[in-house]
Parts: sequence; C-alpha cells; structure tokens
Amino acid sequence: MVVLVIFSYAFIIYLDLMPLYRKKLWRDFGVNMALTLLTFAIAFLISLDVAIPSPVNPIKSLIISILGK
Amino acid sequence: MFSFFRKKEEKKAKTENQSVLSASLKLTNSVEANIKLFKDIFTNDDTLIVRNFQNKYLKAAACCVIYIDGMVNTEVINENIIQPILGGNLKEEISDGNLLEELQYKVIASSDVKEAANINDLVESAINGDTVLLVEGYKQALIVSTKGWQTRPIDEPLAERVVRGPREGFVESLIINLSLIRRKIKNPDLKFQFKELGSSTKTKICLCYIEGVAPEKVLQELIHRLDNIEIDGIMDSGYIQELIKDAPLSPLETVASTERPDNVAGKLLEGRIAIVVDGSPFVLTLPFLFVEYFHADEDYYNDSLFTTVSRTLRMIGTFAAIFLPAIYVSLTTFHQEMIPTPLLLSITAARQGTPFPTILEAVIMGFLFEILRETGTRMPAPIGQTVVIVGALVLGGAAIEARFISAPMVIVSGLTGITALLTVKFKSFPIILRLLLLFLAFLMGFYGIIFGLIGLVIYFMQMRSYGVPYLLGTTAFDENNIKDTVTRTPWRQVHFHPRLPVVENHESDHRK
Amino acid sequence: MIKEMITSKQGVYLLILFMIGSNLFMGLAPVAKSDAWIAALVGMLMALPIIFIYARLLSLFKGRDIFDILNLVFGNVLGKIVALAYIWYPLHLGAMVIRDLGEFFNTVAMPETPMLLPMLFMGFLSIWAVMAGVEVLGRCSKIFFPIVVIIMFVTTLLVIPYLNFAHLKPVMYDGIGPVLNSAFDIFSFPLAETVLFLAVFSALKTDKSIYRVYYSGLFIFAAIGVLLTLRNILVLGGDIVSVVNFPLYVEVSRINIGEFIQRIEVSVATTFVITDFIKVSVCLYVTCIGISKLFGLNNYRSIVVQTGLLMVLLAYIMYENIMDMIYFAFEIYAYYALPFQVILPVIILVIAEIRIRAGQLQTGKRY
Amino acid sequence: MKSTSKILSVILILANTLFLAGCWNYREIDTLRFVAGIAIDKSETGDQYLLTVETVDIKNGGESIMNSNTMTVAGDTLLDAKKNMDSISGKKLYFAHTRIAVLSQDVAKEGAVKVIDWLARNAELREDIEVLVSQESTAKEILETGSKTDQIISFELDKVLKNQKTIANAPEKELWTLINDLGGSGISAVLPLVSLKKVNSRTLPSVTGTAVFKKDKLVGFLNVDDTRDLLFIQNKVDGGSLVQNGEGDNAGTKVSLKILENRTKLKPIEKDGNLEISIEIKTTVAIDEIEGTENYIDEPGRLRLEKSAEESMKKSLENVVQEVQTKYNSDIFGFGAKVKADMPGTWKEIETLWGGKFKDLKVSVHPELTIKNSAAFSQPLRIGD
Repeated sequence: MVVLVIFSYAFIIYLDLMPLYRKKLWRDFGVNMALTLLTFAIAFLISLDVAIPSPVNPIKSLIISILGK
Repeated sequence: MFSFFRKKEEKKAKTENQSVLSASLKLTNSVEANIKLFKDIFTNDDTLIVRNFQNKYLKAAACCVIYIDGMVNTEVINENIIQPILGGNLKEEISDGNLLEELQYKVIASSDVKEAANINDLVESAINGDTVLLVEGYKQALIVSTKGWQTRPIDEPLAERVVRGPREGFVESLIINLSLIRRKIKNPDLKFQFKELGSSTKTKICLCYIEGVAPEKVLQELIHRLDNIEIDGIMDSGYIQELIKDAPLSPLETVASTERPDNVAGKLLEGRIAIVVDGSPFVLTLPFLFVEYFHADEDYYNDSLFTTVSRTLRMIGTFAAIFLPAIYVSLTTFHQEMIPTPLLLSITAARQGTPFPTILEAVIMGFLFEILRETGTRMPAPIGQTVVIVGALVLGGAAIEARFISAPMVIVSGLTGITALLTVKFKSFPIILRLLLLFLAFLMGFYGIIFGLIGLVIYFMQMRSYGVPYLLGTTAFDENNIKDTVTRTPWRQVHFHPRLPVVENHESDHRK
Repeated sequence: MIKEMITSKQGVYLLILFMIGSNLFMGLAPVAKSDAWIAALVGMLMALPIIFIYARLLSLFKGRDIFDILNLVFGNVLGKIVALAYIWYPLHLGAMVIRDLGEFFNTVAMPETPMLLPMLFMGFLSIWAVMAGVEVLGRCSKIFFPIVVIIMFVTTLLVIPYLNFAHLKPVMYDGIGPVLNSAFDIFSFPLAETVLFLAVFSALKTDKSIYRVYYSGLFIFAAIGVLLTLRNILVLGGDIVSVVNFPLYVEVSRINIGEFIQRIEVSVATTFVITDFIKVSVCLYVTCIGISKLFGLNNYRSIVVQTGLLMVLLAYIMYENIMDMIYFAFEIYAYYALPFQVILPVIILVIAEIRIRAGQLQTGKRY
Repeated sequence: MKSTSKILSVILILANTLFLAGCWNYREIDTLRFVAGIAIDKSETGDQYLLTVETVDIKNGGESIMNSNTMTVAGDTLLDAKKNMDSISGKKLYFAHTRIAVLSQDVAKEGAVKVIDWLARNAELREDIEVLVSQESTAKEILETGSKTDQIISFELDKVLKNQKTIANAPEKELWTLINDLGGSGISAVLPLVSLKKVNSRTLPSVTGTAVFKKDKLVGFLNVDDTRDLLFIQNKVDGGSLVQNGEGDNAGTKVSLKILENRTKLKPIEKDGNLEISIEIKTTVAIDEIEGTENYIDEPGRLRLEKSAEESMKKSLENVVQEVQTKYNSDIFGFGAKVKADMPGTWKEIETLWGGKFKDLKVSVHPELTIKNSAAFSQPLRIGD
C-alpha cells in the first residue's frame, strides 16, 4: 500500500505539478504543492494504518457545547 | 514533443531546397536548351515525352510539346495542338507579331491555354497531365490543358448500398466528383475552394460549402486546421479525416466520410462543409455529430415513421453492443439477486464445469468475434462467408459442447457482435468502450457501469465537433429544436433541410 | 479565455440534482416518521426567504461569485478571512456526500469492497467534470436530469400496488414538534445548501431573473421531494422509514411485478450515484474557485486534482462508522451549517445593501 | 490534451490499485449454492438454534436437473449456524433467492423477534420472503419433504402462499409486513401455518390456518374457517368461497358462493365514552354450486339466500372475534391501529391500557352480500321424472 501511494503520487506530481512549474506559474505551483503535501501526508498515514483524528470531532464537540446538549 | 520540432525543421529545409532549384533554372530562347532543362529535371523518368515539330509554311514556328505519358489525352494533343500547328497555313494566318500569342489565340484548339514562364509552374502542370508547348525564340511557354486518364465509371458504392435512392457514387477523380455535387445543387452560392496538400503528392482538395448557410466560424476553423497540416503525402481522404479531427486520440469521429453524392448534397444544404480529395472516392463532411452515426442515407427517402423506428433500433443496437457483456458479467458475478430465479438456475446449470471465469469468457469471446469479423471483411466474399460460418457455427457449437465456454456467454457475445454491425459507421468506439465497461463491471458490478456511464457523459459533453456540441440533438429538453435526430420530421413540415444547429449562424438564412 | 456560461435551464437542472444529492436517497426527515412529507413542505416554506437572500445577492452583483462579493463587501483582508469559511464548507459538504456514497457501498451494495474504491471513483469523476468546467457540468446535468426523473417516475408507477394510505394516518400524532424539527433538518440539509450556488451562478447566462432560476429549482425539487417522501411513507410506513438507512432503496426492493420486474433497486442506486456526482462536483468546483481566488491563482484548474483528492481523503477519515455519520447528519449538521447558510449571507446582504445605498460600492456589471 | 493525459494517468493509478488489491465482491455464479428456504428450530437442549436450509443442487448435463437438498447445522446464533454451515458446504451459501422461512413452534413461542431480526438485517436475504410457522413438531421436516418429492419445496410453498389471496386459507406474510406488524402499535402479528398432509401416499406440506401471536410470541392457532373470517376482517379476501347451508326444508342442501370481490371497513365509534368497532363488509359473490333444486336464483330466493348468508357470516365473524378476545387476547385484527389512525386523541389515552381494553371491546359486524350472477346456468338444475 505504501509503495502504491508513493508511486501514485510520483505520477500525479509529474503530470499535475510539473506543467505548472514549466509554465512558471509560481503561485499555482506553490498552492498546489502545499495541497499535494497535505493530501500525501494523509494518504501516507492512511496507508500506514495510522488513525488520523477526524476534523469533524472538534466541530461536533463545539456545537454540542454551544447547544448545551 | 521533440519529434514535433524535428519535423518542422525538416520541412523548412525541404522548401528552401526547392526554391533554390527554381531560382537557378530559367527558360531560355532556345527550344533545345529548354528541352534539356526539362530532361534534367526529369532525369531517369522515361514517361516524359518530348516531340519536336515545325510548321510546313512558317519555318519560324518550331515547336515542341512536352508531356507525361499516361497522364494526357493523346488525341487532344494530336488533333488540337500538333495538327493545327503542323498543317495549318500559319504564314497566312499569322501576321508577324508575337507568335506565342497568336498560337494561343488562333491556332490551338483547346479550352484552357495559359502562358507561363516559371519553370516550376511548367513542371507542375506537366505532372498534372497538361502539355507544355515550347516555341523557338520565346522565353515563355504555353500550358495546354490536356488532362486525360482512365477513370472508373460512376458506380454504386459498395459499402453504402441503398434499396431506395440514387445509385451513383463518387469516383477517384476530383473534377468528376465536383460535377456530381454540382449537379445536385444548382445554386450559385455553392462555393468550391481548391487547396493543395502534401509536400510530395500535392494532392488537390476542394472545400465545398454553400455560402450563407455554412457557418463562417466552422469554415474558418477548418481552413485553419487544413493550413496546419504538415505531411508529405495524402493517399486518401482518410488522412485528412484523421488530421483535422477535434480530438486526435478519441475513438469517435468528428468528420464524416461518404461515397454518395446525395449524402454530401444533403449535408451541404444543412450547412455542413464538404471536402473532396483528389484520388479518393470518399468525400468528407463536417461538422459531424454523434447522432449522425445512426443516420443512413435511406432514412431520407423512406417515410419518416419508418426512419424513426429504424434509427431507434440502431441506437438500441449500439447500446446493446456496448453494454451487453458488461451487464451480463455484472449480473452473473455481482448481482445474482437481480436475475429471476428460473433464469439464474439455468445460467448456473450452463456454467457448471466451464473452466474460465465469466470475465475472461467475455473478453475471449469478444476477441474471437472481432477476429471472425475481421477475417470475414478481408477475405474475398465467398471465402469470407465460409470463414464466418465455420467460425460461428462450428467453433461456437463445439465450444459449448465441450464445456469450454458457457452457452449464455456465447449468446451474449453473438448478440453483441451482431448488434455492433447495425451501425457500421462506428469503428473502434464500441470495442474500446465495451472493454472499458467490462473492466469496470468486473470491479464493481453495476455500480462500475454507472460510474462508466457518468464518465461517458462527461466525455461526450466536453466534446465538440468544430465548435458544435457533439451530443447536440440527442439530449432531451434541448434548447435547439432540431428536426433530424433520432426522429425525422416529415418533409412536408420542413421547407428547408434542417440546418446545422450552430447557434450563431442559425438565423441568417440566405434564401430569405 | 472565453467565460464559461450555463443557460438558465441548465442552472435549474443543476440546482435540482444538487438538492436531490444524497439526501433523498437517505430519506428526508426520518424523525417526523409518517409526517415527513409535511415536514418537507414546511421546510420548503422556511427556505423561501433564505433563497430570496441568495438570489438578491447574486442579482446585486451580477456575474460575480461569492468570493468576489466578499472582497467587495468586506474589503480585501476581512473578505479573505470570511472566504475561508466558504472554502471549508463546500469541502466538508463534498466530503460528507462522498462519504454517503461510501457508506452506501459499504453497507448495502458491495459490503466486501473497501469503501475507498467507490469514493475514489466518485472523486475521480468529479475531478474530471470540474476540470472540464462548469459549462460541461451544466450540460451534463441536462442529460442526467431526465434520467433521474424517468427512473423516479417509472419506479413510482411500479410501487402503486404497494401503496397503503393507512400509513399516512394519524397525522401529527406526536404533535408539531418533530415536524418542525425535521423541517429544520430539511431546510439545512438540501435546501439551504444552495448557498454554494452563489459561486456557481456567476456563470449563469440569463436575461431572466436569477430569482426565477432559484425558485423554479426549489419548487421542482419540492415537488419531487414531497412526492418521494410520500411514496416512502405510503409503501414502508413511517416507522420503517425512520429506521432503515436508505429507505428509497428498501422501498424499491419491495417491487415485484409478475415475478419478472423485481429487484430493481439498482435503478434508484443509479440516481443516487448520479445526483451524488453532481453534488460532489459542485462542491469541488466551489472549493477550487474559492482557493484560487484566495491565493489569486491563474486558473482554478491547476488545483482541482489535489482538492478532489483532499475531499476524498477527508471523507475517508471523517467518521468512524455509519452511526457516527447519521448522528452528525441529523443531530449536528443543521446547527453547524447555520452560519454558512443563513448568518453569513444575511450579514453580507445587509452590509452590501448599506454600502450600496451609501454609494461606496460599485456593483459589478455583466460581462 | 493536457487534461486527457491527466485523466489517463488517474485511470492508470486506479487500475493499478485494483490489480494489486484484487476484487472483492466478485463471485462466480457457479461457486454459489442457492438457498431456497430456511427452517429454524431450537436444538433439543434448547440453548442453540438449528438452522436448516433447503438448497437447489444443479447437475450439469444435457438439460439442467435441479434437486432439493437439505442441511441442518446448529449454532449459538443464526449467524453462527450459517457460518458453521459454510464451513461444511463446499460452495458458499447464497440467500438472495430464498423464498420462505419456516419457524418451529418452539422458536415462535419463545419470541419471533430473535430470529426475525437476523432475517431482516441480513443484507443478502430479501425482505419479501414468506414467513411461516410449522404446525409439526419441527420446522425442518417441512423442508425435508422436498427431497422425497423431487420438488424444490420452498418454491412450491411460495407459490401456494402467493395464491392465498384467492384461496383465503391462510394469511400471507412477507417478512417486511411481519416487521411492520411486530413494530406497529395496535396490531399483533399472524403467520400462516404449514403442516404435513398425506396425499396419495405422499407426504406434502399444506398451508392452512393461522398462527396467532401476541407481541412477538406465539399464543395459539386458528383453523381454516376462522382464518377466512380473520382475512375478511383484515380486508384481505379477494376470492375463495362461502358455503351456505339451506334452512328450513332445505336444511340438507348446500349452496357454494364464490367470492368475487370483498371490501371491509373498520370503523371505530365512540359511544357513551365507550369504544366500539363496527366492521362493515361489502361482498360480491356468485352462485357457484347448488346442491339441490331449490331456486335461489329468482329474486325472492336470492334475497333469502343473501340474508341467510349475511347472517351466518355475521355470526361466524363475531364468534371469531370473541374467541380471539377471550382465548388469546391479542389484537390480530388491527383494531388498535385503526383507532390510532382515526382517533389519535383517544388512542393516546388508551394506548397503554389497550391490552385490557381489547378484551372487552365491543365489536359489531355489518355484512352486506350481493349476488351478482349464477355462473353459467341461469336456473337450478331440474331433475325430471
């Protein structure tokens, strides 16, 4: 799985990021790079079976505390 | 990427080379020298015929015709060029003046005579089957149109036979083809624009369109694409068809081809543009929309109800040809609960003891059918039939008997193959799509097929044929009310041929 | 580059398919049991004013999307901060919708297939569609809408023998409380989610008023929604509707006409996948537009792939299980979405109106 | 161009994933063993379930031959039993085409919910399977008759049950209506009974009678005639026949009336603070058989016949209601549900007391019989001298 994720990301980066780099769209490249790193981190952790805390949980507890349920 | 650059450079070098050649060579006053010039250009070409002759009365009129054997009508050369110059009393007829001009105006009996001095032009017209007439003492030469070669008689096209409708088909000659079109549409707005393609073959092509009906944007786009073609030779309109396609890798066409003049004329009236290519009996028309795959020429000559029925059948057939194997596979390997119990039991019974998984069976059978089809097409007709019969009956029967392939699979693939032949205009599209859907069905059953279907819709929706949405007319609730799609509106309700629905041009009707 | 355009008809279809999304399949207002259809009607009524606000915003700033509007109304800095909300919300919403699909596959359709697979497929299709642009999306909806309507219509015809009008009675047995509660759910689950179209309808090519597009979408959806909810109740009864996870699917699985037309629940699953796809695509589109406007990117297309992947992965890690999902969807979501759906739009509109009156604001022109 | 290559790449990635991971739900049709029916018993010790399945075995050959086969395995829970069975059976058991589920009396007495829950929650089992209660001592012997009769007995039973609307011998209950009944307030469930009968030296299962439940526990049975009356009250009769004894001089002659159409309406009425149920029955019948020469076909005879039939119907129906009220005290007719639907206010007050109220509920029956035709003959047969 891990190998697969890395392989896929290499592929995605080659096809998705490289054109931006070549076209010298630095802003696009930067934002895309950041997003890629983010998703790669998540995908990598998932493939390692690491439990990632859900971003929904804080929302849930916040709303419960507001509503006072 | 790199190969693209290389090609461009190559081409540049070639054109430069040619221009150098033409600059250094010029006609002189002497016929002898000029003949030598031609012979130099056509070294090792024994089809070049040079014939010197002189007028009986006027010695100054020493001429020479140069032409290429086989490309010309020798009768025309004999009777209309050589005879008058040889035998006529030129001394009386020609008061002194420009001999060349006098010959052109008074002697040569041909409809098309031009004066030219450029060696390139001369060589080109000789290649095209014209005759070059050199006259002693002149730096110019005359080009007399003497084109004439054997052509096939106008025949009924084999691939597009109709029961009802005109039986003439295009031939390999550009001019004859144009005449076939012109005979159908006697409208001065019908325009013919010539172009030349192919750096070696110099193939003549002709764009036909009705001015004011054909959308300007499409025409410009077409000319733009034609101008961008870089190729050394065009053997058939198929080359151009592929070169000016919208999506080069797509299995779907955006340019149609036909052998029938009535078809082309109809499309011209609808506002499409036709491309006639010299040497090819297949004329291209564009833009080409998806619905046209399901149209046949006869549809326009039979009554509209029947047309609607048969078009619907073709659509269902195509749908079956694409989806049947995938549906069968997903039913029998994922959604067994969806099969009615008795059917399920009989399929199970038929599958007992067969060695291959269903998905593999489907692929194998699809492959086998394509092989049979290909053999059947390539073989001469009588052998082809035998091949198909042996293949289908003997192989199929034996495979079931030997429990090699399950019987339902044979039924499904047979049905698939036959329905695929309902619309022969499709080439690779059903085969590719069928495999893709089989794969998706293999992954996720029906849901895979649904995903595939959504993907297909996206693909179709982003596709355009020369700016016209590809699925135009097939979607329900369409903004443009088009009268010739799945259904065909009866002729009495349409006074014009249904126009190509390019929205920008829809209003401008030149006949108003 | 030519500005992409969608026609008003396409806009309406898009709106309807978006609202059908996953929620019709999961059942509207299960809490209200046999009164769910009343709740649906009440929800529609509740949505009328808020939809007016959205349409008003769009017609004030023609041809501008929500992110432009935020910039204009709040200024550059504050506008970008608020814009973050409208980047997160569609991202989260899209992830929720993808997750719905995943759960459906995991529990009903293909229990042994890992959930990530259909989710990835859905993400991939949406990425493709968004890449192709909103125009393609609009034209896709034009072909999907009749498919969905036909399937709904045919299945409705087929369940006629199973209708039991006794299931409707008694009306409002548990009082008005649950009805209002579920009406609020319906308001926030599909209806007010159309706030996202503030970013889509900037591409609307229409001389007709934006109100008309919004309201015809709402009313057609209301008709479909109420009809299907009624159908669910009439066939299954309110009690069952409130306990099964995918009532529409269960309902259609009851169909058995002459032992031949039976087990056709795949047909409704088709509509589920299709409408889910439209909803995810719209969410993805809005997110991408938002991010690209936030950072001033050249083209939103350069980040579609990664945003789509992020959405899928977010969907994957969002909940532990389907119970979690149902809890969030029916207990938390309505309150969570309130700021995005109601509070912020109202604030934006009020400030915009004030500033326009004061002449401080140049409203956009159609281009 | 750019986007195409991107799309291609994603496809490649997806394809890779799949090939590496394999496919999950893919199963070949011939690796499945189709379960036609299931029977659930309690083991003799009482702490385990005995799950019996009737499977369809398909032999390959020139024409397909189907054989019925049964298999019984014990397990702590039903899923446990199924799992144990999978480990014995070479092929995977496949439940989506299961048609019937037979419960033994023991199981039904202990509480049907325990087993129904598994049946309903199982994604593979369809919710339109027919549920029956076996009148024999075990449920499995019903299914085991299949191997002796060369029939897939579950499919046969399913067909019989699907015809019940026109026979009116037993109530037909598909799983999902059963769940509705068990869950709904103001109605108790009934299930069809299946028993073994000797026909021409062969033992065949026959579906007759009703198993009466209270909450989810079996409390008793109704015989065939009572079942028909029950179905009348529940408005589930669409055929079948009424047999009317002649009266007076013609006491010996019987008249068979074929039911063409029937419509029953339950009406809860509040009278002096007391709840009453009025049952209005409108039946259209045809004279199908007259044993004797008595003229029931001209108007006075017809009226007389109608009236006497109405009366005996009223009597029989009221008897059944009373019997159920006193003997089982289980609201199988759905009176409570009707009250809930029509008078939600009243129901709210009495809901918790319904168990006691039902026992003393006053029920009146108002049948209305119409004779529509006399089949192929317009007169009774004449016996000449």
